[in-house]
Amino acid sequence: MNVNRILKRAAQEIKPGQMINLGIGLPTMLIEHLPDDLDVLIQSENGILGSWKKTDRAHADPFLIDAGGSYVTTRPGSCFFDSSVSFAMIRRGKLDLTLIGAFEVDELGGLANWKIPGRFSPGIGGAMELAQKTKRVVVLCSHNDKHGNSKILRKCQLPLTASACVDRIITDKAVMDVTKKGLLLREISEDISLIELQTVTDAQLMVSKQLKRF
Amino acid sequence: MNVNRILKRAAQEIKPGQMINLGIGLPTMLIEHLPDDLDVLIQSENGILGSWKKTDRAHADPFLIDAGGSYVTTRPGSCFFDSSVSFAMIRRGKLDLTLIGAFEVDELGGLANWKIPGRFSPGIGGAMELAQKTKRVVVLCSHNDKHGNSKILRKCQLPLTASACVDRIITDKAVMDVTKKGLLLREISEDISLIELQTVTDAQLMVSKQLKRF
Amino acid sequence: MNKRQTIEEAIAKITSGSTIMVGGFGCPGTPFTLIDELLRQGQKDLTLIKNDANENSIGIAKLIDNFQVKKLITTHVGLNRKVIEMMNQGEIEIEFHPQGILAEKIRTAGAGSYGFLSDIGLDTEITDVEDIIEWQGKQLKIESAINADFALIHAAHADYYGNLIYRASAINFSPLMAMAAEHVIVETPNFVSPGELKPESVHTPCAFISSIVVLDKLSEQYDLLEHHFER
Amino acid sequence: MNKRQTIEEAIAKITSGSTIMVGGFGCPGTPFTLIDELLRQGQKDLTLIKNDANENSIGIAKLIDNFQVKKLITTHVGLNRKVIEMMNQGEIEIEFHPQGILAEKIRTAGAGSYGFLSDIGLDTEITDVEDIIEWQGKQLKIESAINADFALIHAAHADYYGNLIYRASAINFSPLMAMAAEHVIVETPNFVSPGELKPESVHTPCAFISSIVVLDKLSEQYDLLEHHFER
Repeated sequence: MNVNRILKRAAQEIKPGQMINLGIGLPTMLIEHLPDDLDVLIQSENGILGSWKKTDRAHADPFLIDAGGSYVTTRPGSCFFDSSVSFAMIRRGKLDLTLIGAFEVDELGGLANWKIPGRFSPGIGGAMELAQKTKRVVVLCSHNDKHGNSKILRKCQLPLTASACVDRIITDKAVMDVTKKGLLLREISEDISLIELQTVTDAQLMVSKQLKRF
Repeated sequence: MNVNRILKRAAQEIKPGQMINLGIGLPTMLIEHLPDDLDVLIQSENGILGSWKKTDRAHADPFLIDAGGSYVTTRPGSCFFDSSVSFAMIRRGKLDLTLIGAFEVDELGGLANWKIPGRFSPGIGGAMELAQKTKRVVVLCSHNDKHGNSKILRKCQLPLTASACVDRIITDKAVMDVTKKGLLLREISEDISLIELQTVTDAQLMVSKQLKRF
Repeated sequence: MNKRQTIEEAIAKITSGSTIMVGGFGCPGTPFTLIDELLRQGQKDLTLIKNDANENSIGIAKLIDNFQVKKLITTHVGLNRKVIEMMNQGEIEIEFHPQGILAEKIRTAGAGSYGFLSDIGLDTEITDVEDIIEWQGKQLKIESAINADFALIHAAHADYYGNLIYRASAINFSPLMAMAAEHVIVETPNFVSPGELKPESVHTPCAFISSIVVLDKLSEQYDLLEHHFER
Repeated sequence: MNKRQTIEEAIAKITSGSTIMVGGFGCPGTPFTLIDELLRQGQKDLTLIKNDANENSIGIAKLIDNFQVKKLITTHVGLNRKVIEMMNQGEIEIEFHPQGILAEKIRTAGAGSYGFLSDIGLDTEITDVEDIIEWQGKQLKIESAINADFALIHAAHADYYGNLIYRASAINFSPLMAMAAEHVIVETPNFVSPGELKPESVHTPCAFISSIVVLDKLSEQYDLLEHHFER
């Protein structure tokens, strides 16, 4: 999987003035790619607004991690609060954007990212509330799992995190928007043809008239 | 009404180590009679734990009043909090004692102190939660209204603040405990005979074997 | 992310018929300057939500006296005899709640929830039997969340982003209302740069704040009330 | 009003079979010293409530490894593969909630309420249809309050009365748990006199605190986790 292609493309989703939550995994990695003067506030659901990049041993504070467990810095104007206030913010829809990982995502905007029954069930964490309540939800994930199976499905098979919540999906192979009619392919990787993409994608793709390469 | 007799007697209700709420009116006046080194914490439901005596023009802070509207001082170790935390404390039963005023109180421990329909309905304020949830509720009021009617009733006629909530009633004429069998007269004012007291009291009084004067 | 506005701009967003939460318990926390601008602009048919009605001719009492308020959701108006009279005359509708229940109804809206289960006042006249349910073997009352279009808030300090710190007994309902209302307008005499507030000491995170109005100084309305010392 | 106790006294109040809330999100806020004493005293059949299971061999993972925990109510245990395996093997019962719902369930208990109405996860497998009611035209889920016998809390500062201040991301669930549990045991490395904490900056008012255990110093468990820098 071309992680850098996903991160580079995902960075374009972030607009100045936004409040943003970055899920564990790929989304959190994105923060290291943002310019230091970008006027955004990163919310970390463990109780930080204004969380910023990872820091090194010399500057880390043992009492300051982000929700992914990394020692982070904060930006001037940050604040700390308890978990009930953190999720009040989330459930009240105050966040502009959530970038979130997925086990599966479907053409109805359904997201599954918390449970693979009997095998790996790390728990729900903040995902259900973030997916259901953030103004804009963008999924970052590999297009296919390590066995080559499509993560972009007609309908999620795993237990749902939230239905009809995803606005956009960014993978190593494609950028797709969830529309009422299904998935609209907006951008396609330079490394793959349209036919090849549909072959490795379970969901049916509509192709934008302004299809771009990325 | 002999206000000082009520306040002097009420002061005996307060034990070191307690957290206490004092209602508007008579109860709040009590605080001025407490020794400065008494180890108690006064809760004021507008968001103070460690509220203390009234202060003068020279020392008052316009942003610091108690729930009765008086400019107060606070004691070292006080803290301020929002109204939801203030009543969390109250509803969780963390207060040891509430001293509270009454329009009417009855032999079942019922309290009415928020509404005289069509005439005077200042509102509920914190009374309902304090009366229902404080570990010990002591009513301070005049024994009779200005027309001579008993405030100590067999059954409250006014809309209830809370039923079966009062533990003790202290008036200018008597100290009465609410028991399962009814009101038990513990102490009687020096100025009145037992027969006179029952005459001006609507509720039926049982008399303690250890009846005292106060 | 600049939220600073003139007071005229900020209050002009409020339309007649709006529901407005107003911080403050008595004077502390009452946003007197924002209220005065609302008085000047004259929006009508307002529903106000505030712990109390302030005292005669102070704070929201001015809006009530000016007939801008059709309904007041509150806990206690004992310090304002005029409002009690207007209520008795049917000139204003007043809805009373126990103080902590009102606080919790507002916070519940602020938490993005819709109601909570309470055991307060079930056998009193404030409880409608239709609101009682049996849940896990207990009779409980469903208390609905209370939302609002706007909140008017006074903060001791606000930074560029809108992080707020309140002072002393001026905290009261303000952090709850800031969470609950759709648009939150803050007045502050101390507008500071990002980083000047201690991050652990912020009472209201900036995520909840829409507009910041900076007060050059506090008018005399924020001073001690002289009549509280007369007796 | 002296609440100071030795750690032995404070933890000895906990009996086997108790339900215990434990503050902390990852390491920050985890009361490592109180947990170690609970490990030493060996109370069994505990139900723990904590955001996560810490990491392998850290914090409450020690209690789980020592088979003192029969049930864990949590939101995410992704950083502890061993606990996931134990769950898969049926060696521990794990109850997952969405993180903010767990926070709110705890706070609801802390507010003396019994549940709240939520719209989170209604069409997911975490929702039992029996918990759904129609209220004011909306389908909503009743989320029950979660109470506990004890809470174990780490505070950056505590004063004589038990007023608490937390630091940075160590706030997380601690103020909520302190409100919700019947007995609240606090550890702190900074025990100060009344008046040393700024009254507006107190996160948890002392009314909720039962026992204060003063730590002479923070053990190395509170230091940076070296393996977080290895990559």
